[in-house]
Amino acid sequence: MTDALLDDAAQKEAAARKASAKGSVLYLDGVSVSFDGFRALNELSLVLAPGEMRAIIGPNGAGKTTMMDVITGKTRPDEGEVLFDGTHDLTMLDEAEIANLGIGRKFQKPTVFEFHTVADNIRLALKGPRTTRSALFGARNRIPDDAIDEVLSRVRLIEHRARPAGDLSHGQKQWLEIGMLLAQDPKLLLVDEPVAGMTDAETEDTAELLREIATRHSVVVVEHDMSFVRALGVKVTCLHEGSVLAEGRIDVVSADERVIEVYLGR
Amino acid sequence: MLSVEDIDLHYGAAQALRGVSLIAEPGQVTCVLGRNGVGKTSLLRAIVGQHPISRGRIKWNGEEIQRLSAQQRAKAGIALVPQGREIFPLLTVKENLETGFAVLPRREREIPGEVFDLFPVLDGMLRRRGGDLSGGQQQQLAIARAMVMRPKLLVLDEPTEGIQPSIIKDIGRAIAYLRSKGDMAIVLVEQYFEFARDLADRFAVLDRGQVVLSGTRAGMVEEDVRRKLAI
Amino acid sequence: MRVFAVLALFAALALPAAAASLQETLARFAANDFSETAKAIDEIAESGAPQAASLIDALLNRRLAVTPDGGVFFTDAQGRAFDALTGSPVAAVPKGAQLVRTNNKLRGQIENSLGTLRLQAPDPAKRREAAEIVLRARDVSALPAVRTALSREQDPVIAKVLRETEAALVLSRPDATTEQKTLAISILRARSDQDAIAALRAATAGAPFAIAQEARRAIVAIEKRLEVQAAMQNVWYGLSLGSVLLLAAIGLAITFGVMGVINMAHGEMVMLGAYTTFVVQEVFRAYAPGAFDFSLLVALPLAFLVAGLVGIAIERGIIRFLYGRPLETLLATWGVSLILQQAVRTAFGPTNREVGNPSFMSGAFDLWGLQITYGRLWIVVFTLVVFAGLLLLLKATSFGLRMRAVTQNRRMAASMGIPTARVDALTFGLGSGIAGIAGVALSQIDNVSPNLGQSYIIDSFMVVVFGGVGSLWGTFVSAFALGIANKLMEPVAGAVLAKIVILVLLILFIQKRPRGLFALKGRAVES
Amino acid sequence: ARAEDTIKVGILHSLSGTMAISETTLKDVMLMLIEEQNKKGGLLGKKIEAVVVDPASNWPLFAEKARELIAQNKVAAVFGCWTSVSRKSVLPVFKELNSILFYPVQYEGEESERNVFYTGAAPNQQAIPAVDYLMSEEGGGVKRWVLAGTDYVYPRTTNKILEAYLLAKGVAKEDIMINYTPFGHSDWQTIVADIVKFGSAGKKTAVVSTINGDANVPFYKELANKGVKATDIPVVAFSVGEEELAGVDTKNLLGHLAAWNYFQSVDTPENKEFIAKWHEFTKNPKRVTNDPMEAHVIGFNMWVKAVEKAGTTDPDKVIDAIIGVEVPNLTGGTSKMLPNHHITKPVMIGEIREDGQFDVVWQTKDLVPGDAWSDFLDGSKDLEADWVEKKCGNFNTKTGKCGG
Amino acid sequence: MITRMIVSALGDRGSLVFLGLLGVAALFVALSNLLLPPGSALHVPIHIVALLGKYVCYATLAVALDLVWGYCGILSLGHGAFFALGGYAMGMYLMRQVGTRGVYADPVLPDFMVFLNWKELPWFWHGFDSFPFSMLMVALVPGLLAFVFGWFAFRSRVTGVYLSIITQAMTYALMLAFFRNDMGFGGNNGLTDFKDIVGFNVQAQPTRIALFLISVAVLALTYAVARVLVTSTFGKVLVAIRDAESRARFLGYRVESYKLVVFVVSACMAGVAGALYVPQVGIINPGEFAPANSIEAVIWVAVGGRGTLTGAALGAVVVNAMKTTFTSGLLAPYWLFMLGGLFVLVTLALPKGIVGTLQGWFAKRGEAKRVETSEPSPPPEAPAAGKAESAS
Ligand SMILES: Nc1ncnc2c1ncn2[C@@H]1O[C@H](COP(=O)(O)OP(=O)(O)OP(=O)(O)O)[C@@H](O)[C@H]1O
Ligand SMILES: Nc1ncnc2c1ncn2[C@@H]1O[C@H](COP(=O)(O)OP(=O)(O)OP(=O)(O)O)[C@@H](O)[C@H]1O
Ligand SMILES: NC(N)=O
Ligand SMILES: [Mg+2]
Ligand SMILES: [Mg+2]
Repeated sequence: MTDALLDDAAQKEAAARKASAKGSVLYLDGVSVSFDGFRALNELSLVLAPGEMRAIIGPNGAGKTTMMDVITGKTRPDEGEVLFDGTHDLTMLDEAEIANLGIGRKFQKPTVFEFHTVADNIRLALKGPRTTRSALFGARNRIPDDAIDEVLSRVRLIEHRARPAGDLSHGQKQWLEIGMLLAQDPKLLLVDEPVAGMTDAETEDTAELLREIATRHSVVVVEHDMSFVRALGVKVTCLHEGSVLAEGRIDVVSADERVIEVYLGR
Repeated sequence: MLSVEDIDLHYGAAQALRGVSLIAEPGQVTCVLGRNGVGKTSLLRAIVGQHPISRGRIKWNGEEIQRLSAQQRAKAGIALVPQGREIFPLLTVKENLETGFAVLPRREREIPGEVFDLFPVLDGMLRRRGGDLSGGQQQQLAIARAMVMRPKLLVLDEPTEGIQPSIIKDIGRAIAYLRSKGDMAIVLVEQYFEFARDLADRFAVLDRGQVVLSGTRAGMVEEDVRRKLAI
Repeated sequence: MRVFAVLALFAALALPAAAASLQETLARFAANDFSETAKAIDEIAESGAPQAASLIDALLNRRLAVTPDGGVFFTDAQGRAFDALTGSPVAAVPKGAQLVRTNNKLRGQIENSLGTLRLQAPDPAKRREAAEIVLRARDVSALPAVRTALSREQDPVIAKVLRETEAALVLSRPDATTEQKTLAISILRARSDQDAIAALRAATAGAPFAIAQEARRAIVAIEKRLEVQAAMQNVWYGLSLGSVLLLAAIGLAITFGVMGVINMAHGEMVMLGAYTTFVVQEVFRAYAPGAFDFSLLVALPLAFLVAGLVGIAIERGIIRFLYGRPLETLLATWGVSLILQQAVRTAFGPTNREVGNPSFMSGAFDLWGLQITYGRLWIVVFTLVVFAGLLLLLKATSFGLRMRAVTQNRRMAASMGIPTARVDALTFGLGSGIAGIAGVALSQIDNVSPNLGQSYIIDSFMVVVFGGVGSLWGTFVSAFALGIANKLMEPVAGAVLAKIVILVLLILFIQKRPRGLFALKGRAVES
Repeated sequence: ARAEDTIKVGILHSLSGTMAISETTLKDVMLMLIEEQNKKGGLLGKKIEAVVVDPASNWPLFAEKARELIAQNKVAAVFGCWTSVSRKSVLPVFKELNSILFYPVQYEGEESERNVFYTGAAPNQQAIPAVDYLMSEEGGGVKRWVLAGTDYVYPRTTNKILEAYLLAKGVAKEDIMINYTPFGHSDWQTIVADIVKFGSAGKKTAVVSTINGDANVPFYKELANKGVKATDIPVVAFSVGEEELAGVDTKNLLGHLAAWNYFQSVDTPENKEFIAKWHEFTKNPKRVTNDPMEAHVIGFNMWVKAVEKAGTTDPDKVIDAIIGVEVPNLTGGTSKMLPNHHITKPVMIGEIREDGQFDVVWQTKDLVPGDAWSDFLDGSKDLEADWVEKKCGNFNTKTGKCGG
Repeated sequence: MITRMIVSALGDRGSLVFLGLLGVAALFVALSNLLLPPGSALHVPIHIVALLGKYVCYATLAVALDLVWGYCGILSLGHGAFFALGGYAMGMYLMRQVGTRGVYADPVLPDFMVFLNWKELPWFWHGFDSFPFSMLMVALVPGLLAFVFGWFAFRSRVTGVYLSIITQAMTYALMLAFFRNDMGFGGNNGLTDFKDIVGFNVQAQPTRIALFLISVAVLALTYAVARVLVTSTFGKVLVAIRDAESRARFLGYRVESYKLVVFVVSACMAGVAGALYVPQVGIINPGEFAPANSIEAVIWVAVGGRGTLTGAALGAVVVNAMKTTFTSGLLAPYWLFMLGGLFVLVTLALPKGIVGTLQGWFAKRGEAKRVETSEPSPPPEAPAAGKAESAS
């Protein structure tokens, strides 16, 4: 009797979860990751609706980057479910497959192809087939310069287009990475600390850019710059010790005592 | 005190600094501001000796140091918190901190307690490898590592990058505290304007490798500075 | 001393003088014919002449000479000359005298007869060796001598060997009783080694059925035990091969594993160490032959210094311009390796040079039936000591910390006030120096030739990489794993196939663990 | 015009790489022989000029260098090669350009080429007599055999021949153990233990070693350490001479054997003189001599005689003229060039002495003619080489035809 | 489309110069040997033609290696194996052509099999009497090995030194295996004493010239294919993989496919080079599998300039020409000093190899001109090395 009830409840819960998974673009449930016994993610659950932009905040070491690693296939979770578009189980796919599903990422530490020119970095990132065949004889060889320049102007690197990316300054590399993400034009963008090392003006510009992107894409953005997060004006999730501490509108979250305690400080 | 006098710096044929001058005095914070790619990091590299300058002089406590190696400058009391953290990835947190002992006489080789007061997370992670830390944790470690050297000139390149707000405040307090001890000169590169404004005794704004605005705290007009930082 | 003892024994045991006169006997030596010499030996043994033992001893050790006019002379171990006929000292062996030659057969004959005689030698080691020789020779006529010796033997260990010897001889006697033989079989079964099997096998031939059956059963039992022993023996061989691999690789674990220099000249550093040993030994041979056993102790620090200094020179002259460009180090160090090889070839000649084993590294001993050679044992011990020392240096000293810091981020290390140039030079010197002392050890078991280094370089890289670059413990485990796997495979597959199989396994294993056995994991590695 | 003032002789021995260890000496001895000949007034009134190249232990390079010597330097003859593969590599070149090679090393046989003269031992001049000796009463009456070799053609073929020979002599199959190791094998623990085990079966056992090159030193070191005495299990080697022993401490190896056609210790006036000249030439009174060196001495002297006889260095004429040429060898006999391009040689067994030299303990009464094709192998029983009558290196006596 | 790609790939000045010089040199060598009298100063003797043919084969191997190493960062220390396998395939064909002309006159079995008592031809020798089949095997066998090896290794993400070492283990294992007489490839003696190739005597002058010209053509073709690969976006992806493999994955590139394609193509090229090498040097033996040979090939590429293709070819020729020259004459005992010294010198003085340094030098001059005319956009310094290379 009770068993049946419990079963029933469990089934319902599962069904409800399924339902929420179905409609979501990104769905994390009970995801845990540990490194040598240290739990970086602890039963983390998070759902992102299509077209939604979500800001993630949280103390250093809360697991924000680790979460992105899990989504992009860099780190395999010990347990938990990670679904994309409600159907694709990301834990079964490798990085390239995930990227080809339409998940793009900007890394916390800017990573670009240092030996390639700025323009070629964008060229390689541009949307389109990525098979060896297309790269050899196919579409990849017919990318017009305009497409590249368009992106480069947007990230204000047009005058650097012919320079090796390795020569850029730290912040310029940040911009280049954002440019690559734009070029990739993925369904879901994961943006790890995009405005670190930017001036306030650039920060505003980036917020603008992200808002514009969010009209057509789903975005997860991690940042510590609260004025930037505020400028985004989206739902905020605060992680702490690998799980969600608070979630909601920015003014609600930033007024949360626990968030102030572990994150914002007094 | 540190005085940078009219220096040029090149990467190959490309010039990154043009006639830059700067002063940093003990008990004061000198802030360097500027957009991406204007030469802030290059200026700091010139000061700590990681890149040679092609013209001008750098004086530290009256002596010209532009010909000294980075290691000699470290011995002379100059410590760097680099952009991008540059943690020794395979050394543990404790070992990373202990690399700062190289400039200290044997009996002073210990990690000052104030490091852990300031960055309590590090205390719990002493045995973890530096490269495994989160970005913000690494940034904290980089600052702590420089403090272990007990420098006379502390050079910080965007130390708040990637750090959670509460700790940014702590770092601000720490810098203020170090300043207040009065024997340390601090050069701080910062994008985060408010943070810089609150700390700066002097400032210089760079644009395209040149100082376009500089002065003391008194002469620091927010409007002017912001305009120079605009895109 | 020994000569006297043998002499006394001879006098006591020899039969009274009989047939030929000593002069006639000695004349046989002049014939320069092995069968004549054999006759002469027998006659001398029978002659009972007081100098007989010294004579035979001299013959065995190539100290007996005949002059063209038929005079026979010999020298003793101290180099004093005697006239063979009279046994009295002479000033010197005359010029033009020819040494009397022996061959294996004669020496075997002499050894066997001396073996019986030495059963009562004062030196226990000699007595034991003599008993073993008699056991192996199974010359039935020695039985009385063995029994006499057994009755006088005080040392329980030697007494046991003598009893086993007696048993082996009894088995070979057709006239022994069944009880005697059964007892003998049980004694040999307890001895349980190849010699016992040989003796038992001899017993099966033409023996009564019951005895033969018993002997066969004993053989089967012994063989079973030997199989287990053989497995253990193979593990030991593996450990010993592993230690050689480790020793060869450990320096590379620093220059390549820690510093990231693809050091193709590593083998040549090993070679320099080996040649240093050679030079040191030459000096000892020339000036202090008596202290030869200490030559390795002198060679060790010198080899470290020589290879270390060459290493420092290479680092200062070449490598330091190449940090951050590890692939160029491959090209440059390959060049250095060619130059060093040819330099040594020019200086020392292309052929092998002789490096001797000091006495503490010669020979072997038994441990629970395992035969362990001293040379290999010392190498294992030495390797472990070197490894432990290095581990300590790297993990527990400030030099180790600086060394790791510099190799991980040279520019930042400089800004921390670490003297990077000095640390680099010393680190490379350390790796090279350790390769040098590896050369001292390897000179004990391998060629000392200009090609020495080449034969170790590939294995060394494999060990370091298989273990996981940058992990000292990885190198340690990898060396022993490869050594033992190789040695377990060898009896089954043969030396050539075993090596191929190991290589293939290594390739497959890397698929499972793409960063070696002790792979460093996590973010730290990627950054 | 200059080319006609001198007669050039090519020296094709590795001076670097793995084979330098053995071959460098042969280059030196050739230089000495040429210098000496020039002191005697040269050849056909001209000076002989040595052309030295270094094929660097690299087999294709041997072919390339051979070609260079013949085509570019126009040498009259080449003295060179050590390993069989190097000889195989240069063969086509000598055939194509019709020149002459003197090959000084003991080898597996199964070859007779018009352009090559084999001055080292064929298997019947080394392996078979050595086994005969060990089987004899004097040699210890060996009943059980370990054939240990490096895994390549020379040991493989030699062991094949020996195995067939032993079986024919009534040795049981289980009394023969065959073992191969890679080049440069350095860990002999297992194999030496196996040998000891094989040898403790109660029958007199011997090891026939065709182990080559670098592997020997660690092999003997292991033997010494394991205390394998020659009186228990003698090892007879075919590739270990005075030069190889110079690298090992022989005090624990006394009595182990080698079979060669020459030993430095052989006491003849010719040899004494040769050794003295060698020491003088190398300015090193400790330099040893060995069998392949003697082979070059014989080969060179034969060539000189043949050239004098033919009155020209023209290869065709010399190849014809050299058959039947006799020159004294260094051990008191006279070696003769046979129609199969092999020579007659004495066979000697030496035991290792403390000073690294060998004591000759046995020797054939007469010189043994080298046999190109083994009588103990199926494929070659019927083959015969005769460059005089049949003008053929592989004449099949059954079919009466000459092979390709 | 494809023609356009080829034009754009080979239309640059370096390629034109390279192919042009190659063609002119080949024609000169062939014609001078055929037409000029032997005494003439410009006459190239036939043995030099064979020698040049060998260099050209090495150059082809070097280009193949540069393709994987220079552009994709795969430091193969086992490329000699592919070269040798191609060589063995050709050697087997040549052996079968000997027919009854072997010393034992066996119509089927090669000599070494007869005298080791083989009774019949092992299965893997069948088909090698056919030229087309053999030529197929020349590329197929190395290609297949590379495919199997690469398929496992790249999927397992074996990279850097780990990959280098297992390629070395591969060639080392093959060497030991081929050394074994039981393998049926002639053991240490290998395959030698060839008679004809497609009916022509291998040693005849016209055959040699033809082989030389074919080798040159193959080098040109290899170069052209490699150029097309590296100038297409495919090449850019390779470089991206070389510099930041995981970043390329996050952009959606299947790194293992790219690596596999280039590795297999390169192995086939090496195999063809080996096949042309064998008839010209007259022997193939397990020594060709020796790890040192593969390392040497890497050295040629480094000397000429990694990632330049033309440099690889040049490096192979320069190093081998020096080897040829230094190993003869008075300097023979000291040639290792000179070669070793050369390697050290090149690394120190020409850090990017001969061609790489020249290219950098031209580029700098070009830049300098541009800077004079238009001030902005500071010219890049050579990209900081370190990063990309720590991958290997
Ligand atoms: N390989 C690893 N081994 C051990 N600990 C690890 C490893 N990788 C990550 N961690 C730990 O996991 C935790 C989560 O790290 P993560 O990078 O996800 O934090 P974050 O939220 O992105 O922080 P930040 O804001 O500083 O970037 C940190 O405490 C970090 O030290
Ligand atoms: N190693 C290098 N090689 C060549 N050019 C470089 C190098 N490092 C920096 N530059 C160039 O020099 C200029 C100044 O760079 P610098 O790093 O000093 O900028 P920055 O002010 O610190 O910028 P950011 O705020 O992005 O860190 C930039 O144009 C940059 O592209
Ligand atoms: N011919 C030999 N010894 O290879
Ligand atoms: Mg993070
Ligand atoms: Mg900066």
